[in-house]
Amino acid sequence: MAVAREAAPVESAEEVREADLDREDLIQIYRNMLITRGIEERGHILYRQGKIPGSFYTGRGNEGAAVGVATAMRVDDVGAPIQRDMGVHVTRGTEPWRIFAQYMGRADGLSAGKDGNVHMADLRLGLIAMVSHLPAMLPVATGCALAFKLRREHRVAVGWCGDGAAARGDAHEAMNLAGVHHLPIVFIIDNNQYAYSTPNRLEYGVDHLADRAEAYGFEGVVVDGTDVLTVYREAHRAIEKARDGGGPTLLELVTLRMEGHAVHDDAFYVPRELLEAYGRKDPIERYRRWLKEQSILDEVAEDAMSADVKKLLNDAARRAEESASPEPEQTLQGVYAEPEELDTPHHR
Amino acid sequence: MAVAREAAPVESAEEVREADLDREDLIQIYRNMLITRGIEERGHILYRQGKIPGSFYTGRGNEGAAVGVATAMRVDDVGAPIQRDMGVHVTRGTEPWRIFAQYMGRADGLSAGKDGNVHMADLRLGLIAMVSHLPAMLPVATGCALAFKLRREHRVAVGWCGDGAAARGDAHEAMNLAGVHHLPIVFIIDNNQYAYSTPNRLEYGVDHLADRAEAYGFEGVVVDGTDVLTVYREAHRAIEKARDGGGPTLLELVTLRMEGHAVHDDAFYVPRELLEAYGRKDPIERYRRWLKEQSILDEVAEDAMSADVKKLLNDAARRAEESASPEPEQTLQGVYAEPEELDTPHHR
Amino acid sequence: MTTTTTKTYLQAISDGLREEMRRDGRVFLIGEDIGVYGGAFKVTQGFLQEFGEDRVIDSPLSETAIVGSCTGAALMGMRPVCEMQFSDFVSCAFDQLVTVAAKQHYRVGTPVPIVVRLPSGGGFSGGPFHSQNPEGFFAHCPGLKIACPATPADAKGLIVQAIRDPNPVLFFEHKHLYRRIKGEVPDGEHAVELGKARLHREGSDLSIITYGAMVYTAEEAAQLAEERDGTSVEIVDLRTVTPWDRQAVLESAAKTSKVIVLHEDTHTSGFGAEIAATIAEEAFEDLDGPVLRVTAPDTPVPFSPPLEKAFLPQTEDVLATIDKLASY
Amino acid sequence: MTTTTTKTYLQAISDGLREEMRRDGRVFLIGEDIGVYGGAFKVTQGFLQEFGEDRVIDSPLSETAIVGSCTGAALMGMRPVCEMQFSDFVSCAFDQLVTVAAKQHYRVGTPVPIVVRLPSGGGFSGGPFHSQNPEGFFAHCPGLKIACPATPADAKGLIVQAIRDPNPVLFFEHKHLYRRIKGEVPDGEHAVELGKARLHREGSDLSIITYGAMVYTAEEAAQLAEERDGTSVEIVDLRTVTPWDRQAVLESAAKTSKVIVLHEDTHTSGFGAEIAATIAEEAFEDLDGPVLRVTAPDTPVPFSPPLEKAFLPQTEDVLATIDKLASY
Ligand SMILES: Cc1ncc(C[n+]2csc(CCOP(=O)(O)OP(=O)(O)O)c2C)c(N)n1
Ligand SMILES: Cc1ncc(C[n+]2csc(CCOP(=O)(O)OP(=O)(O)O)c2C)c(N)n1
Ligand SMILES: [Mg+2]
Ligand SMILES: [Mg+2]
Repeated sequence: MAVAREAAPVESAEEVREADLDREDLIQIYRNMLITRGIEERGHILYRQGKIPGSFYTGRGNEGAAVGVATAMRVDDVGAPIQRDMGVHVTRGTEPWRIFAQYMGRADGLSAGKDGNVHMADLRLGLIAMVSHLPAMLPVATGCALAFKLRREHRVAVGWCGDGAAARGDAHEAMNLAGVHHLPIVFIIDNNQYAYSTPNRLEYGVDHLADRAEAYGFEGVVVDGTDVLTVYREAHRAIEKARDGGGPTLLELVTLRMEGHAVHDDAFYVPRELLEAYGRKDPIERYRRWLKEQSILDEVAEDAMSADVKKLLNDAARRAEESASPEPEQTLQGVYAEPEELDTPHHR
Repeated sequence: MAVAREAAPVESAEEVREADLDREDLIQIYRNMLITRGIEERGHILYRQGKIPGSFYTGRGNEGAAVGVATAMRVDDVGAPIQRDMGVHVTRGTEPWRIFAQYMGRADGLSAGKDGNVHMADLRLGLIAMVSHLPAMLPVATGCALAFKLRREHRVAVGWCGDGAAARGDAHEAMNLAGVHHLPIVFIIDNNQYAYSTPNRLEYGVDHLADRAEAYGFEGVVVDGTDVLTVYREAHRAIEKARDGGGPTLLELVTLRMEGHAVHDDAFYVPRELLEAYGRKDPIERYRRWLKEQSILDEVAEDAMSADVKKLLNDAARRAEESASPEPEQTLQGVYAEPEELDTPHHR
Repeated sequence: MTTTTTKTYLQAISDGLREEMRRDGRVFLIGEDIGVYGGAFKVTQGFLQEFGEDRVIDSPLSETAIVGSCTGAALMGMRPVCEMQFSDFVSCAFDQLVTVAAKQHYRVGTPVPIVVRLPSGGGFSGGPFHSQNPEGFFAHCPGLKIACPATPADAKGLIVQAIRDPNPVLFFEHKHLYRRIKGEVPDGEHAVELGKARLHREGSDLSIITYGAMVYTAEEAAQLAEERDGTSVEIVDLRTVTPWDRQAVLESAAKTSKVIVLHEDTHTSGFGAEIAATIAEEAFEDLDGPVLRVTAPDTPVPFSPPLEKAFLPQTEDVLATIDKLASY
Repeated sequence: MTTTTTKTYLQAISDGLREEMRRDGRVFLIGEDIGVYGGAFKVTQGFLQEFGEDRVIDSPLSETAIVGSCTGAALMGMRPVCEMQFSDFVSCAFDQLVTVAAKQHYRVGTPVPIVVRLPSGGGFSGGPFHSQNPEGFFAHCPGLKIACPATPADAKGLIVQAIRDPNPVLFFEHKHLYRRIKGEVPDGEHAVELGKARLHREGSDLSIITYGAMVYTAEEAAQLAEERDGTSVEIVDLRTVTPWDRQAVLESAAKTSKVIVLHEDTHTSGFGAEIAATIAEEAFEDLDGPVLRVTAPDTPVPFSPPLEKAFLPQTEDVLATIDKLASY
């Protein structure tokens, strides 16, 4: 028995306006999705060229989910995105060249070469860097929400979690604590139907992960994660509800992981038909069609944007490639923080 | 919105027969409850006399819940009971004198003095000794059920958890795994409304913990834990369902912790009225009245049983007091198992 | 001039916490039963009344959520102090500490100023899960700091400094000292630097390097040794395990040439191994005898009094080791 | 007569597992992506096909449930072998290992024969969470055993013995050896006792005590030292960290009088501290120089190649330490 609500798709431009999006926002969403995919596609090429060490992950198919949620966040909200959420970093304003520098382990990467790939975030943009251990950042995001509540700030925390990672105790403890204290937090489950090679049916025994929200005392919503506008609307609702003292919401954004777990993985275990079905629901293509139907984007504007994004990413990749590697001495630096570092607007 | 079923109370003797209990069983249940309470009352006295080191816990108010579930288990089922479940040890046949010896840290205690109080169990009776860390034995009980499933044995595991401990990740991971693999396990939540001084409303944000079962793909039932027969009936159903391949069930047994968390705690934080209300629902007294109404127990039989239990416990306490303390050299023994120890019926 | 008052170790911690909460509105407490009940050991008794529900939070039984939420709140500029009901339960928050809190600053430069209070140690039949000294595990984790005060003055000074430190600090409070140990504690603001040892007792024949409750065991043994045959034992109380005061230890080793390392935690890969290895490496030429370790054996902490007594390092064990080393 | 075949380290582990599963129906595997996918490193490739879904279980992402359920199944007579996808994630099962599995036998006498497989180690820009060597944490926990094979033959022999051992065994598989290291592996049944070191290289001037991937770093340094100036370096490969072969180590120390302890894990309170402390304590009179440790520094494992290279102990670091000690 499913108990979570299933979100109705956004149909009309009217609904979109109700959800606080103007024409410029709608175009910005598209641009952010293009940049997101562009960063990952280009990263993949750089990786194959041997320019990126370690392993390489992409979030293809999740661009709408990530950008949709991030667009609904206000500037002083905070989030802890995960491995498929490049769109969150992009939407919050992370500069693409720094992301490439991060990929390449350069000194100007978001972790200055200390960590790699998606283990990054810029706290000044309200984002918290994930650790590998999933979903260890959910209790952390819950703590952000706790701080907001204690200080009576009208800010909201957003915590991300994969469908696989939802099986871990950290997800439970975080959601339970958030439920008890009615914290201003929105939990997002990026349900891309797989955890590495493990399909949903081996990860959980219930219809929808969003059904779990009920068990913590808040609302769960199942959302088509390939539909950026519906994602946006539901995230907007949930975030504003949280801001208004309405407590947590769990949004399960259903997509399909369109590539392997990381690029070494050919994902042989994902049925072809499923990939094809979701190929037809590609979030960028879908949204592009809608923008055109609504005459928000015409050929000219689209071409201009493509060219612009291409240039942005070319420049970014070049700048990253030209940037310096960290000095070996950096290895020993930064294990402990110094007192001065607490002297920031956050910490005062 | 509560989603769990609330168990209807057992009303008639007819229902009891349907649940596979004969007159002898009914009397045995009463006797086990008396022994359970007797052990803890006597333990408390011994503790106050300085004869029991460490701290001392009782399960007053939980005798019906513990005995009810244990009575529903078959001899080759296994269980991992917790701190309020003395009735499980008693029902499964643990000799009272060894429990007193355990309390006193004697060599004949169930842990031979290595561990104390309720951190004990006799695996030969199908019970697994709890650790302090709650509810760490739920994943362990789940593993027992996994073994039964893999070996296609018609055995069931029972895992206990407190209302407080249900907040921890271990509960979630265990229930989720059990749900995915449809394991033959019954989860019991001893909901005595408090975790130490923390009331339910600060532990979870949902109506009933049993509501969580739904989120793992199995049934949850809320049961009046002061009513041994209803507990028995629901446990029996759930255990036999699991045995027949029906997967897990979560039973939430609602009682009140009638004494402090441990005997040092006067439980000032529990409202008087609540204690009085549950005082009137004392599981032993309630069941005694029912047995009398049903003419299963008369004054004579009752007096005989009381005398008999009293003697049993007197002898047990004496035997325990006379038993030896472990030798200091034992401190260094037993950290590692020897290969011969795997040569048991279990391990072959 | 600083005045002092005689206080128990427990009162000193309580006062340090309370004063820092009064001074700094960003400090809040979270833990199991720390509010209405005042904490399993009553360290935070009266805090709920004084600071209210927002700053004294009775959490669910969720060590992972407790520590993880402290990390999040710290990233948002708070100064969270959480309590594990017994230090033993920190194993349930191991990942949040070692993976998240300890590494976040190195990885992305964001400080995580949290304090985890950990009532620890044995001596009253707490058994395997209410008696441990888990500092040894965490000493192996770069990015964490670890305090293990022995005296009431240090207990106050170190809890205050732990709160002010920009890093995650594990603050071990030895339960056996709570009400048994009294001492002079500076009134008002009092902070003790993390990483500076305290010379507990001066001596010239051999040194005992120790911390926490074992300072008192060392002291008893030192007094007995002195009374008996005039052996002069120096005792260095590390006060903090991370960072630890290598210089003070090496100086004492150079001075006496004979060193005993003493802790209540178990032997193998306990922090004593690190101390002994460092001395053996860096003070090799100063030594007139092997560095000897006196520790609990490699077993869980047994419950029954005769077993627990055999488990815990006793004054006689230290004395026997003093004799062995003195006559080396 | 035993025949041998040349195999990679990875194949050897895989073969050991497979053979033991064929021999003993109680052995089953559980872990993330070990079935359909054959494991992140393909150690269990083909196992699902051969042994079926009951004995090769693709679990949810639940390290606590994985280890805890292994404990339960072991108590019911099974011989579970689980995999952490990377050893780093064992931090999420810390409590189940340290609190439950490690202590159950001491407390109540019931053996817990489980094996936890842990792909570990750095060298390929895995970053802070895919490169660690967490054996140092667990070496401090009585009740666990720890194997860290260096050679394919030992990898097979130790995985087989780990399964047969009646205790919880952590089996560290160094990822950097998986496909890079080949060696002769006995065909058919082959078990290697836990707790017996292997003399990897005989020498007379100084000893290096090490294990896992660092055996090869030691070997390279030893060869260079020999070629350069004839310094004769002995290398003792511990093979298992718990129990560890103190006798073999002390004998080597007595023989060469100079000892280097080498591991890839971080410095402070790493297992090297225990080895060094033990040598300093028990071989004090044999030593002609301090016991020197070569380890990773006290930081998380950095991602970027220049940083990771600076982090990991390199042949040159060992060589420099050989020089320093040889000329002591
Ligand atoms: C605690 C933990 N265990 C194992 C892993 C290894 N791992 C990395 S991603 C992954 C699958 C995660 O699946 P999901 O949560 O669905 O996120 P997705 O990658 O599908 O977006 C696994 C098993 C991990 N990161 N953390
Ligand atoms: C992981 C963990 N944290 C803290 C404790 C300390 N502690 C022991 S019992 C208890 C309360 C448990 O409450 P509940 O689960 O409701 O069981 P009850 O004692 O009420 O039967 C606490 C906090 C513990 N045993 N384990
Ligand atoms: Mg997924
Ligand atoms: Mg309770």
